Amino acid sequence: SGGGDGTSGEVAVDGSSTVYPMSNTAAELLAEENSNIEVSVGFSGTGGGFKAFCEEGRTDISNASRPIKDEEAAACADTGTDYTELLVATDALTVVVHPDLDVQCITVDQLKRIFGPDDSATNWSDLDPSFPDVKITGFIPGTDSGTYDYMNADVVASEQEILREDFESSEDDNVLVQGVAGTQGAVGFFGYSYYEENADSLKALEIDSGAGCVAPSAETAQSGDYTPLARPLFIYVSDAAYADNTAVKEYVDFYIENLAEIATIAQFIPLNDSDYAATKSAVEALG
Amino acid sequence: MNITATTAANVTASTLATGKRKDRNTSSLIFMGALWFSMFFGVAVLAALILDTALSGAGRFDSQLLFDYESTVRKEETGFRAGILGTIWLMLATALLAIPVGIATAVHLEEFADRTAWYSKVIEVNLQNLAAVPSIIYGMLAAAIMGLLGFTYKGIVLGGAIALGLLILPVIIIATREALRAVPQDIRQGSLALGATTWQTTWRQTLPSAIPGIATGTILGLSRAVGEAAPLLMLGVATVRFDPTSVLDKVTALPLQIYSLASAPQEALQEAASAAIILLLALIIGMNAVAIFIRNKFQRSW
Amino acid sequence: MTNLRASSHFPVGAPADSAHRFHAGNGSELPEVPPLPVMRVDNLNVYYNDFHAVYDVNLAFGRHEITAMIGPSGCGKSTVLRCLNRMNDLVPGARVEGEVTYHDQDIYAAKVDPIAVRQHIGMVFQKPNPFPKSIYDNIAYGPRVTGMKVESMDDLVEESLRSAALWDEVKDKLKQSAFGLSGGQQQRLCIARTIATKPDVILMDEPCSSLDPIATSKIEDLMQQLRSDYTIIIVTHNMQQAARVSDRTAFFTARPDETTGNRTGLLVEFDRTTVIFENPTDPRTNDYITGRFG
Amino acid sequence: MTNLRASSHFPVGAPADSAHRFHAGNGSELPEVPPLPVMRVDNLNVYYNDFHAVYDVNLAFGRHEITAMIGPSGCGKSTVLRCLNRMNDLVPGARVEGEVTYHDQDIYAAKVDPIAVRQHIGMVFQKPNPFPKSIYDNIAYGPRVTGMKVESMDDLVEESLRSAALWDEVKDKLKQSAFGLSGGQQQRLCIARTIATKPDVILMDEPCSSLDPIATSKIEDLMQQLRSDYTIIIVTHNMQQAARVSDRTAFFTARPDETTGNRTGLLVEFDRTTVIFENPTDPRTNDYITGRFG
Amino acid sequence: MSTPMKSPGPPSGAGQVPELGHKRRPGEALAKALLLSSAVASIAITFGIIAALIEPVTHFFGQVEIGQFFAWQDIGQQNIRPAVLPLVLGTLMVTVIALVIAVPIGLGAAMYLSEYASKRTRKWLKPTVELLAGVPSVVYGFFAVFFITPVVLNGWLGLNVSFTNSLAAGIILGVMIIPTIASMSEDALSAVPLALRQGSLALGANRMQTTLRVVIPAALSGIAGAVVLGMSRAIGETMIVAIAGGSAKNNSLDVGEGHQTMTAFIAQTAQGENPVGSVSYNMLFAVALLLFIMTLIINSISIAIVRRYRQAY
Ligand SMILES: Nc1ncnc2c1ncn2[C@@H]1O[C@H](COP(=O)(O)OP(=O)(O)OP(=O)(O)O)[C@@H](O)[C@H]1O
Ligand SMILES: Nc1ncnc2c1ncn2[C@@H]1O[C@H](COP(=O)(O)OP(=O)(O)OP(=O)(O)O)[C@@H](O)[C@H]1O
Ligand SMILES: [Mg+2]
Ligand SMILES: [Mg+2]
Ligand SMILES: O=P([O-])([O-])[O-]
Repeated sequence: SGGGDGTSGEVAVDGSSTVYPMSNTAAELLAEENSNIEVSVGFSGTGGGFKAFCEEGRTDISNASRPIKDEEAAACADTGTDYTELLVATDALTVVVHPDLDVQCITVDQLKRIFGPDDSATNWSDLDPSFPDVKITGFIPGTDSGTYDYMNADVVASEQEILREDFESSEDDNVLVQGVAGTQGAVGFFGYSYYEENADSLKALEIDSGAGCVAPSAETAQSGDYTPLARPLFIYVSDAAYADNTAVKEYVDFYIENLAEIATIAQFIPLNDSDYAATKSAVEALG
Repeated sequence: MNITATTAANVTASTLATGKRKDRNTSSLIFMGALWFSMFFGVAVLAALILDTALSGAGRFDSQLLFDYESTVRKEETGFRAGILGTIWLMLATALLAIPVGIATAVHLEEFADRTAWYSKVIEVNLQNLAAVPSIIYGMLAAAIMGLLGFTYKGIVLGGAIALGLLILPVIIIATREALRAVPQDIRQGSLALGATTWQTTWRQTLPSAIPGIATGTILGLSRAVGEAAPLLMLGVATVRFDPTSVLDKVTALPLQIYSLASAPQEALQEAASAAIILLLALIIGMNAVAIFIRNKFQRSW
Repeated sequence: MTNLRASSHFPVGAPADSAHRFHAGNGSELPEVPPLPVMRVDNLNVYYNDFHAVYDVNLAFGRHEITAMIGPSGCGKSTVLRCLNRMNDLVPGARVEGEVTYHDQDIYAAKVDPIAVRQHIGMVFQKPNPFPKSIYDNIAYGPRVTGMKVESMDDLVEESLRSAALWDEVKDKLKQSAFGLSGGQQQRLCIARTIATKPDVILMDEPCSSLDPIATSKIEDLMQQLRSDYTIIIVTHNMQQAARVSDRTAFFTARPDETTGNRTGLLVEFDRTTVIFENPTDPRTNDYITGRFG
Repeated sequence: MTNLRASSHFPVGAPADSAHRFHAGNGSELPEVPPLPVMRVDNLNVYYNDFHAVYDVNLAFGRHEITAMIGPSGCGKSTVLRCLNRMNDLVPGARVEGEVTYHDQDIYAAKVDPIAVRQHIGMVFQKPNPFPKSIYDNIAYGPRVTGMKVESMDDLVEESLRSAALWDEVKDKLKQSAFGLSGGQQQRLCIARTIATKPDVILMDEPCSSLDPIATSKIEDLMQQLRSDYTIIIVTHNMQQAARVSDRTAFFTARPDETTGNRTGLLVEFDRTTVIFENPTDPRTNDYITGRFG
Repeated sequence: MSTPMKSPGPPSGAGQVPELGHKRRPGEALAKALLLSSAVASIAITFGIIAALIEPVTHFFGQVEIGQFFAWQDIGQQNIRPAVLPLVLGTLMVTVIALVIAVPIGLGAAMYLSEYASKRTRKWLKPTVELLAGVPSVVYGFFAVFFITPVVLNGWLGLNVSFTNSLAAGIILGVMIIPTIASMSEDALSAVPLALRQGSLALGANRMQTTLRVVIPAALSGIAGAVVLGMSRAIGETMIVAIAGGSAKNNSLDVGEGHQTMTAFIAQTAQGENPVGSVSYNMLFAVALLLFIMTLIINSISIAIVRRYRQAY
């Protein structure tokens, strides 16, 4: 539908700080067409976002870097908040190492031994004798981030439900970038955009999940080859807000209409065609 | 010449004019050096910080930094308009909330309450304690208060002002009390002896005389609030792309915008954040300068 | 201990035969006791918390007379003075026992408003304490806050400044800050400020102790002029000053408590100034006057 | 203006015929000028920034004599006293002109260490200022910081306290805080503290003004005892005290500048105490002594 | 004892009885009521804080046992991390480092300002130092990560510390509290009466001796108050440690490693991923309450010390 028809109103978005750049870019682009729609985009985190969305009912849209959890869905049911989940982009979690490290590709099992709490590798050569004899130091996101959670729950999935604890961690991904770039033998992981921006000082590892080594890129993520590190990013839209508040409808329609462009600007990986079609039809089903 | 006198004179001749100074001996000099170092250590760190930040933000001291909204589309032109306006709104609302209550509290405690009563001591201790409470806890308290007031969305000017107002309230109270205490008892007695009431004395003599001290303390309190991000974070303050027009409007603040942009992956955004840091520092230095000016200009020696 | 008291009874309401005296002079025509006391102090005891600061003082202050209170430091002169217009209410821990009457009304009675008391009984302090305002506003302050009905404030200011012998010196700079005046001028300003509220009694606590001799003599002259309209009670540590200006003198001293060592002030002798200085009854008065101690 | 000076020259090193006197007394056996002045002040002018506080003072302080400086407030007594051990160095803006000699050495000479000067010329202040330490440490402080060679600190402390007539009162509580002492005891402690560093001259600036009469008389007795070993210079605003304790008295006054109104202190008369009090030359001295002003 | 005689008939002295009765002053009463209510409101803040924290905390202790909260190790299952002691350790470590930096330097600066600097110099130097307290902590945080750690610690000093580490966070925290300590200590030193300094100098002591042996002991209670206030500032500071101090619990005592502090935990958890009502989310309030109680205790102790040892001159 697009903007420009003079609709006015407010839209409140909060939630994942990972998805924040996307929703924020959508708001910026929309504002260029219709400055009467006032969109606010928070970055309280996925959990905080769902609290605002379900419990407090103060947001129209909740950004999430993981699917909604059962207890959160229950909270939404309690308050009668019906919602629609929209897949908006993919983030290729990128495992990076110091550029001098002579390792190109690792298997998923090796990945688990690098980041998991069980049988953790302390030297690259522990993983594979062909790897250099260099100590492993690691830089990982903080335990409270969705990125940590994805690596923990969906990739490593150890019984202890934690990642190894002797790695350095920071909530600020730029700190991780600096850490890996500045430390021999260092390894880390974070969102694709942080790698893309610092590709000259980092090296991204290829991941072998059984079908050969795959490097992170838009194509491999879209095609589904980059597993298991391609993680989906969502927005959750309140059905009632979409129906009753034309500003919300306008914003969501504009967002989904321009999804590929927005994802590219925000340095995420746009959906492949079938995923995009599914998202579009979900929006159409909203009304 | 008298024997004793001569002896005494001899003693002094050898010890008075040695040409050595006990204020200039080695340990004294080392001590003075250490004091100098201490004095200028902080200043040096401040200078290094400003220099380091100014260099990283050097490319972005342009008008867009001031007048444009945040932009991920044109990262080189991203601006802090929302944060600057938000900070101005927040500061005004904070001042309106905290200054009257703070001054009134201080006046009550200093001029009306029985200072020897046990509860006065409890209050005194309580205030000193509040001044040391972590700012993040004030954010949580403000969130709770906003909930009680029935606001679902807390990241508005009012919410931020409550958080920051609570944060600086003890500072204002303590500064005001000190300023009131510095007004000599003479002035109060002079007024009371003429048949003025306590309130008249306070309103017409004590408070006007204390204004420079109160102003200084208040500005310093506000300049602390300007840089606070943690309590606002607790309120779920969001990025906005419009100017607030009332205290019920959503708002962001300069330090929060800096925090969010400095963590962005793109170098252009980080550079803008550095430039905005210099902006924020300039604002704080400006506020401090005003406070110092007031302090120096109106400082009265009674 | 009763012998410590100077004189136990002052008749009140004795016939006003001697009428008003308008001139200074410690002349012998002064009746032995104040014939028409404006204020009286009976069995006054003052405590600061547990500390017994003043013990059982009896005094009577004659109308249009100048009464001086002298004695060594810490003997309670200022304390007694502050009782006379309830300024001690403001001192935390101060407690007053006994009776202080003003025109036969107990000023410590429950019904009495201390603020009203202070409107009738003004006070001038040791250190000049002008307000940080203009000279004009310093004078106008009292009438304004007490809600005095004033026809022309300008006239009242002029009149008060004239009475305080300050008008000529300041008439061209009424709008300037009072802080620009010299110490002696400031003190006269404070007196003018007190006069402006038209009090009946003026209390002065060592009003000249921070002034130089010339300023002091100006204030002393002023007191002589004011006595025709006001009753003046002055505390001074300067015996010569008491001798020069006052009609009656009360001599206080302090006696240490044997166990605690706290020094309680008491009235030794109260009489006409000429008697105190020339023919005191109590040997302690004599010692003090002759400089043998203090 | 030269006539303002009391006497322009004091002979130094005149024959020590009268030897030491060990007793108080303003007796007429005192030579007219100090025969063996320990310190001299010649043409002393002191400024506080632009303000000329003291004008052209000449004095000589006799060995083992007590010299009193009296005069109305603000006439520069304290200022002159502080010049005698370079305490004025610590006052921002203070500037000293003229000569102050101690045993014929100019204590303002470039090579002279003011700290060494103060070791020889001790000072006792108006308000007792004990350190927030134990009584013992108060006494031991001076010897420690000056690096005095002390055989037994305990003995020195005892000796100093005995000299200050304080030993019996405090010998059982040497380790207790000096703040627990009474005002008079604190002042004697400060004197003991000064004595402990074995000075030659002791300066005292109104040492009794914050004390009661009993404490005052103890300090005065003490001064009489100390004069056998020390040269004492005392500032006092109490003429009786000067008359009681001193051998010689210097009377200062202050003269206002016609244009600025600033009051500059000057020496009016310096003579034997008996002469100053009984037969002063200058009418201003007479006025002051007889209480006609001040 | 004498019974004062009342005069019969008309009063003595003046012709009319002066009116001394109480006047009604409604404006005055209103003003007083307003002042009182402000004071009460300000005092109510403390109770407000406790009230705001207490409900989620009771939930939290319904979810985990108190022994799991006051523990060094997390229970290591179901992603629950209730152990608070590592956070307390992290807080204490950065605070100690901050004090090691700030106490000597702050005190040195205070001594310089009060005992050596001229009045004019002090007039400008003191506010300049106070500026350090005004620098936003976000700024300090990034300065620690991108300057102190790589340039100073790993570069100039050749240490080999982690990217986020307690040392850099503590140092910067120390810099932040220097003005608190310097300014308050300077007030305490300036409040020492000149008479004490003069007393010392008159005995032949030099300036250093006077400062160290007389002035500092005399001002000790004020200095103690300054140090404790600085300490509670350091304990309560959030953004510096959240950015520069690491975001993982760490029980090691190595200051070169990162340690999550209590405040960093609160900020990071509040912004995070955890579903509301979960253990981790409720723990945020438990940590906040603990932090509040800690600052309360530390401050109360300091106030007691200052009161007890305050010298009245
Ligand atoms: N506010 C107070 N609290 C406690 N004690 C006090 C207070 N004011 C005065 N005192 C004590 O009461 C006694 C009498 O004091 P007061 O000031 O009346 O003496 P004074 O005769 O005026 O002395 P001075 O000549 O020094 O002014 C003194 O021992 C003094 O220490
Ligand atoms: N530190 C200072 N700065 C400026 N002026 C000063 C200073 N100290 C004293 N004065 C001025 O110098 C003059 C002499 O002061 P000084 O203290 O020597 O007088 P004094 O005779 O000791 O008086 P008092 O009896 O009041 O102690 C006074 O006018 C005083 O105001
Ligand atoms: Mg008094
Ligand atoms: Mg003096
Ligand atoms: O903010 P996140 O929940 O995406 O980490």
